[in-house]
Amino acid sequence: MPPKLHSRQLLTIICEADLERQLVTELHLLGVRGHTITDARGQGAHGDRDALWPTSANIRIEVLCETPVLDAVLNILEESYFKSYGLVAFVSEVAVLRAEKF
Amino acid sequence: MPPKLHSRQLLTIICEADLERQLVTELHLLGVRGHTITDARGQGAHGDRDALWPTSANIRIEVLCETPVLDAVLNILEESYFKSYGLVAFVSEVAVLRAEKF
Amino acid sequence: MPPKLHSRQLLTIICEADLERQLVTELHLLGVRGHTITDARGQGAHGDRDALWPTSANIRIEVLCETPVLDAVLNILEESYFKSYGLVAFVSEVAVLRAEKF
Amino acid sequence: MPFEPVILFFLLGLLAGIVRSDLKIPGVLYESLSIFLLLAIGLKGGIELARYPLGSLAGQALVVLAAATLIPLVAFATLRRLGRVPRADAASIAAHYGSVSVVTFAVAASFLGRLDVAYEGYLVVFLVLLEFPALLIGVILAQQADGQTRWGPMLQEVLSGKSIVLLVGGLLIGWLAGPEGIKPLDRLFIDLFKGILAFFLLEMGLVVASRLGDLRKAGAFLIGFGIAMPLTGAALGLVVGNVLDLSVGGSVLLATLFASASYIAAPAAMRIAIPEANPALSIGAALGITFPFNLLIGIPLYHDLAVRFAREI
Amino acid sequence: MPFEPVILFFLLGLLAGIVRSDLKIPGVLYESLSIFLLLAIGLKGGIELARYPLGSLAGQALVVLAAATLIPLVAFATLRRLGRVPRADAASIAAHYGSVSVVTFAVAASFLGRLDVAYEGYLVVFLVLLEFPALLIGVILAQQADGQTRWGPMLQEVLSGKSIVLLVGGLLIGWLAGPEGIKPLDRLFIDLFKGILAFFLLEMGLVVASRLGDLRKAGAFLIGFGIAMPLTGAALGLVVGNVLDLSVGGSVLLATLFASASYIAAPAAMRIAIPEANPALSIGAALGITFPFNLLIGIPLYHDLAVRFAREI
Amino acid sequence: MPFEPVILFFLLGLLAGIVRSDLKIPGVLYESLSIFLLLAIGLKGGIELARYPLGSLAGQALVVLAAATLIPLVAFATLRRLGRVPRADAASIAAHYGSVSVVTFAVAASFLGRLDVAYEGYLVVFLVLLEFPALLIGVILAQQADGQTRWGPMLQEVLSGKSIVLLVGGLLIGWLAGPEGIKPLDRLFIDLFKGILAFFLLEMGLVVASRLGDLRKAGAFLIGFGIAMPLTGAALGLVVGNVLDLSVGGSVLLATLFASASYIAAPAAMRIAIPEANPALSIGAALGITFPFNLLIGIPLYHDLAVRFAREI
Ligand SMILES: Nc1ncnc2c1ncn2[C@@H]1O[C@H](COP(=O)(O)O)[C@@H](O)[C@H]1O
Ligand SMILES: Nc1ncnc2c1ncn2[C@@H]1O[C@H](COP(=O)(O)O)[C@@H](O)[C@H]1O
Ligand SMILES: Nc1ncnc2c1ncn2[C@@H]1O[C@H](COP(=O)(O)O)[C@@H](O)[C@H]1O
Ligand code: NA
Ligand code: NA
Ligand code: NA
Repeated sequence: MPPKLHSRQLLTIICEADLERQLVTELHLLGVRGHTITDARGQGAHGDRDALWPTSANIRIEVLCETPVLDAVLNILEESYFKSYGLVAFVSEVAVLRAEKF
Repeated sequence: MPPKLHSRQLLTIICEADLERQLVTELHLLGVRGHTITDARGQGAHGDRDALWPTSANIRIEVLCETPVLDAVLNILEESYFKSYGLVAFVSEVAVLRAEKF
Repeated sequence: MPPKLHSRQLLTIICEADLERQLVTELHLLGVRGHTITDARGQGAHGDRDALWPTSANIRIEVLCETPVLDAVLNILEESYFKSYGLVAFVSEVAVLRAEKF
Repeated sequence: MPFEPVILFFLLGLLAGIVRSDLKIPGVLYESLSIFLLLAIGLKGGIELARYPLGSLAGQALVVLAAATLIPLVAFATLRRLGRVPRADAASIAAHYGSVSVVTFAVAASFLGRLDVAYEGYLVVFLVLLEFPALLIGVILAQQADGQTRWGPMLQEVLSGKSIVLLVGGLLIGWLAGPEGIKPLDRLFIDLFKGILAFFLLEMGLVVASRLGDLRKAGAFLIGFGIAMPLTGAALGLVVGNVLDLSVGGSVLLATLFASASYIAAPAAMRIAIPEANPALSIGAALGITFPFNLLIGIPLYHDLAVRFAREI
Repeated sequence: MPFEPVILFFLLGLLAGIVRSDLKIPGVLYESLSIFLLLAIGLKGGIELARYPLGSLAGQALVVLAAATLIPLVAFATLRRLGRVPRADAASIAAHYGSVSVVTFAVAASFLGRLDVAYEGYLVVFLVLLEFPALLIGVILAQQADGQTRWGPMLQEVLSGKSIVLLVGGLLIGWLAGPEGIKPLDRLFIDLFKGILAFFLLEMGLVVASRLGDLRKAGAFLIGFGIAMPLTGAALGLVVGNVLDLSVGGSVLLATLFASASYIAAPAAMRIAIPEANPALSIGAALGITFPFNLLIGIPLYHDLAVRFAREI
Repeated sequence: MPFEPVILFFLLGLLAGIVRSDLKIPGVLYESLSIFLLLAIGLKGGIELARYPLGSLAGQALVVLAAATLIPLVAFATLRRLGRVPRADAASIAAHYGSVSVVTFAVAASFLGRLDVAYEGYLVVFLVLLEFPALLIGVILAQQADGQTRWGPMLQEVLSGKSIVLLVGGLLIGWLAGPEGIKPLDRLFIDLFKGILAFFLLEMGLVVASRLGDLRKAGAFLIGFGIAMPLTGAALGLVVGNVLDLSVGGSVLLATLFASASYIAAPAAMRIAIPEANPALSIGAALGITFPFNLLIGIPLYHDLAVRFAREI
């Protein structure tokens, strides 16, 4: 029998690499208990982010959390980040093991 | 109250790194308005892609879009890429903020 | 008309980079037919994994598979990895093209 | 006009970018080489510093700092009055131009080396000192703008920023260890400096090519600004160099510092401190116009002017 | 037989890969070192070029180019007739063997340097010229195949490809700046060349080890082809070297160029231009067989033959 | 006390990390530089090795190996008895201290070079030999613990581990090619060694700063252990050096080897072989305490002791 799975929210944020330190600090202040980052490049409304140099690099942040924390994070993103920064955020429903971790 | 979420499709393509330029051009011709790329390695039917050198590296492309654009992209992938290239594509339903961006 | 999509499971594992070789071997022994890896960093119950040096780096492994293989993998993760390693695993439902590959 | 070969690497990168070559220098190599250059420049300065009495330097440093304060103020006023640029953008651009470009400085030093023109080795200290005050001025100038200023993270970002840490760290190590102590490291930090600068300029060419699109967003006014501002800065630098009785070489370096615009420390700091400012404008001007202008035209010109200036006196 | 130490680094990498060591050279380091090698080879060639009249070179270049055209044609015919290899695969493999391997060339030059055998410095120009015509020939040969050829992106890929840009760019910079202008860069681009070549060969060993699996897919015919083809190319190179009155060293280098198969420019270009071709076959043969063959056996052999050839005349 | 400038780079990195600078050395650069250092140390050792009769070395090696076996055993007993550390953790920590730190060795060699103290070049061979036996001892010590030991992957991990492959490979290449054959590579592997060591120590400073948090988890006992253990190891090394009639320099290097704790080979191997062991403890002690202790205090102290020791006899 496979281990029991629990439903959680997976928030993915794609944004400018220069935001990493500030955004991560903010996430953890809001109650997030873990995150994962990969380096990324891309294109969007803010033009070509080719990662040729640090200023044009993106990062991709993943956060597994429960709905209340998610809502708090989405609120902050909307209030303080969407207007000024190249940033995309999306949420998907996933099933996790060891639900108590998130 | 959290900001409003809208349903969109997230297409993930994993393919040979040598395809990057051509595939990205093609995606944007089909109406995609943004994409995100991370460097990857892996294994599949085309053997070991260990990223030891550029020729054996993979990339992982993510595209958020609506169904009509998604269908156009899937069609192109099936027609021009599946036969000749090491390429995996999968779609998931996600919830985005600022739906007008995608 | 877009190509036909089939439902599959996408398992994502985030863990210490030092586990790569052993975990990948184990996955393929369990019947997984492909995987994709990206380099990552992050934070969690095991502290800050800042990827400043190999010992503190994470990887992010993705595996597309069917439910029986998924269950076998989840069992192994629970039995041999959860207790001793920094490791997070989550599953999402995705739609794939060319279902026979996974 | 004398001609410095490392420039050719910049032009090669620029051309490769413009013809959309698949030559991509990995971002990690960019970071590694910039760490090397900052550290090596600091070390060289530190070794030189040991030769001068620190007291007399302090006086000169005050004059240079005071004069340098003018640059972001003039830039801000020009952008607001003449260019009608929004406050946040004007403040951010002013900060970029008030701060300095380490690579432009290195090319100027290499240009002087090639012509066998001597210069005061302690000028690296000014490079360090000039790097961050303009960033603070930029934030103050932006303050009446809508967004709230994030002083805390901003100061943290600037003072513990990688360029300050490496330049100051290099200075201290060079000063503490002295020429003898550093000698076994010369093979890396001195002998390879110019080759690695050439390599880095190749990358800068690629980066500049990728930013040319930003120029369209910047518009004609900002393009003109990107040429007028370094000329203004250089003129101020030559005057200050003269007041401080610097050698011709020293004046050229000071002029280059004043003429250059930052693209390492400033962009990251401004992104956090003045989020409303559009980085395409500041980076388009600093990197798309002023950086190549200084490399290709500015430095030889400032040298020319410094020579004439010295003769007239 | 004389013996070149950088080869030992290749063997070390190969062995490490075969015993499945966890020694992994980061992909970014591979790219960085290959950029260095291409640029350095170009620079050296450019400096040498300044010593020769360009007119006389043009004549030689035409002869070399014409002769080199034979290689992909012979390769294609052999693969189709003898090996019954599908058209697309035969065309792609022919393109790999018609083009050249920069690292094999560098090892041959280093081998000659060790024996104090002089050679014409302008041979780097032929290296550049031989790199891409074979790629176009490969595409033409493939054309009657099923897939449509993507000429546009393919030409873009080849002509603005990183190896062409760096080799030609290096050539031009070396030629414009001359030996004096380049001198401050010698510490990096000349003095470190051989050490970095050794490092790169360590990586190539790891890469080759990881491609050995492809050889099983390639099959016995292709393995034989991977040895016969460089011998054929080398023979042609020695004859052409003789016709052009090249020195012994020059003939060895030309033979090596003709004997070598591309694994930098060709794989990327062929992947786009002839998608139906299976890259395991072309890379398995070029990298798994021909590259080590040339390094370990070919180069000393071609030198031996060139010496005998010269004596007989 | 004599003072080695490369240490300053370590302190700079440490400071940058502590003030939370945004100076981040890319992980890929860390890996590239460590590959360079391992290979270069191996090469130098191999060149030296050619000068000594292998037979006499074998005898010395046996003595050194036998003595070195004591270190993990003493460490394990201390941790279990005095520290009441769980078996798995004690075994893993013992393995770290039984194995050696290549960078600590390089700093000691550079320290001796600066003082013009000669040493037996073949000591690199002991560096290689000492690297892995302690890892096996650690696994055996852990075996009565709950978890099953994964001998297979563990042996694979250790014997084909990157540090063994590069050190042994470098040794063999240096030995086969000899000083003459390696000469063209000297520009990279010898001349740049110290500069790259300095650069690497900058990174190590950053890494150590990021591990300081682990010290809280380690607790007071382990912090004391991190200082007492290298002193014990060094004492043993000095005695063995004396028994083997090594020069003062050779004794210092042997003492440093015995005093140092591994943080390249051991962490990866122990993670696979003893999963239950908490890596924060072993890495906190080895990297957070013992590495800086050896660099800043240990090496000069061992030298001092070796000099006195030699005089008394
Ligand atoms: N439709 C999209 N699909 C995937 N990624 C996107 C999309 N749009 C934007 N991005 C990513 O988000 C970053 C910032 O987006 P933007 O603010 O639109 O420039 C881009 O650089 C991309 O990496
Ligand atoms: N089942 C799978 N799960 C995750 N990634 C896969 C899977 N199969 C293939 N891939 C990725 O897709 C790439 C191309 O796949 P393939 O065409 O099967 O060789 C591989 O190199 C992997 O990175
Ligand atoms: N809530 C989370 N969201 C996203 N990633 C996480 C989360 N928790 C842990 N991780 C990732 O999983 C790794 C191991 O987790 P842990 O075992 O909690 O230390 C961390 O280093 C993170 O990269
Ligand atoms: Na300035
Ligand atoms: Na060829
Ligand atoms: Na030890």
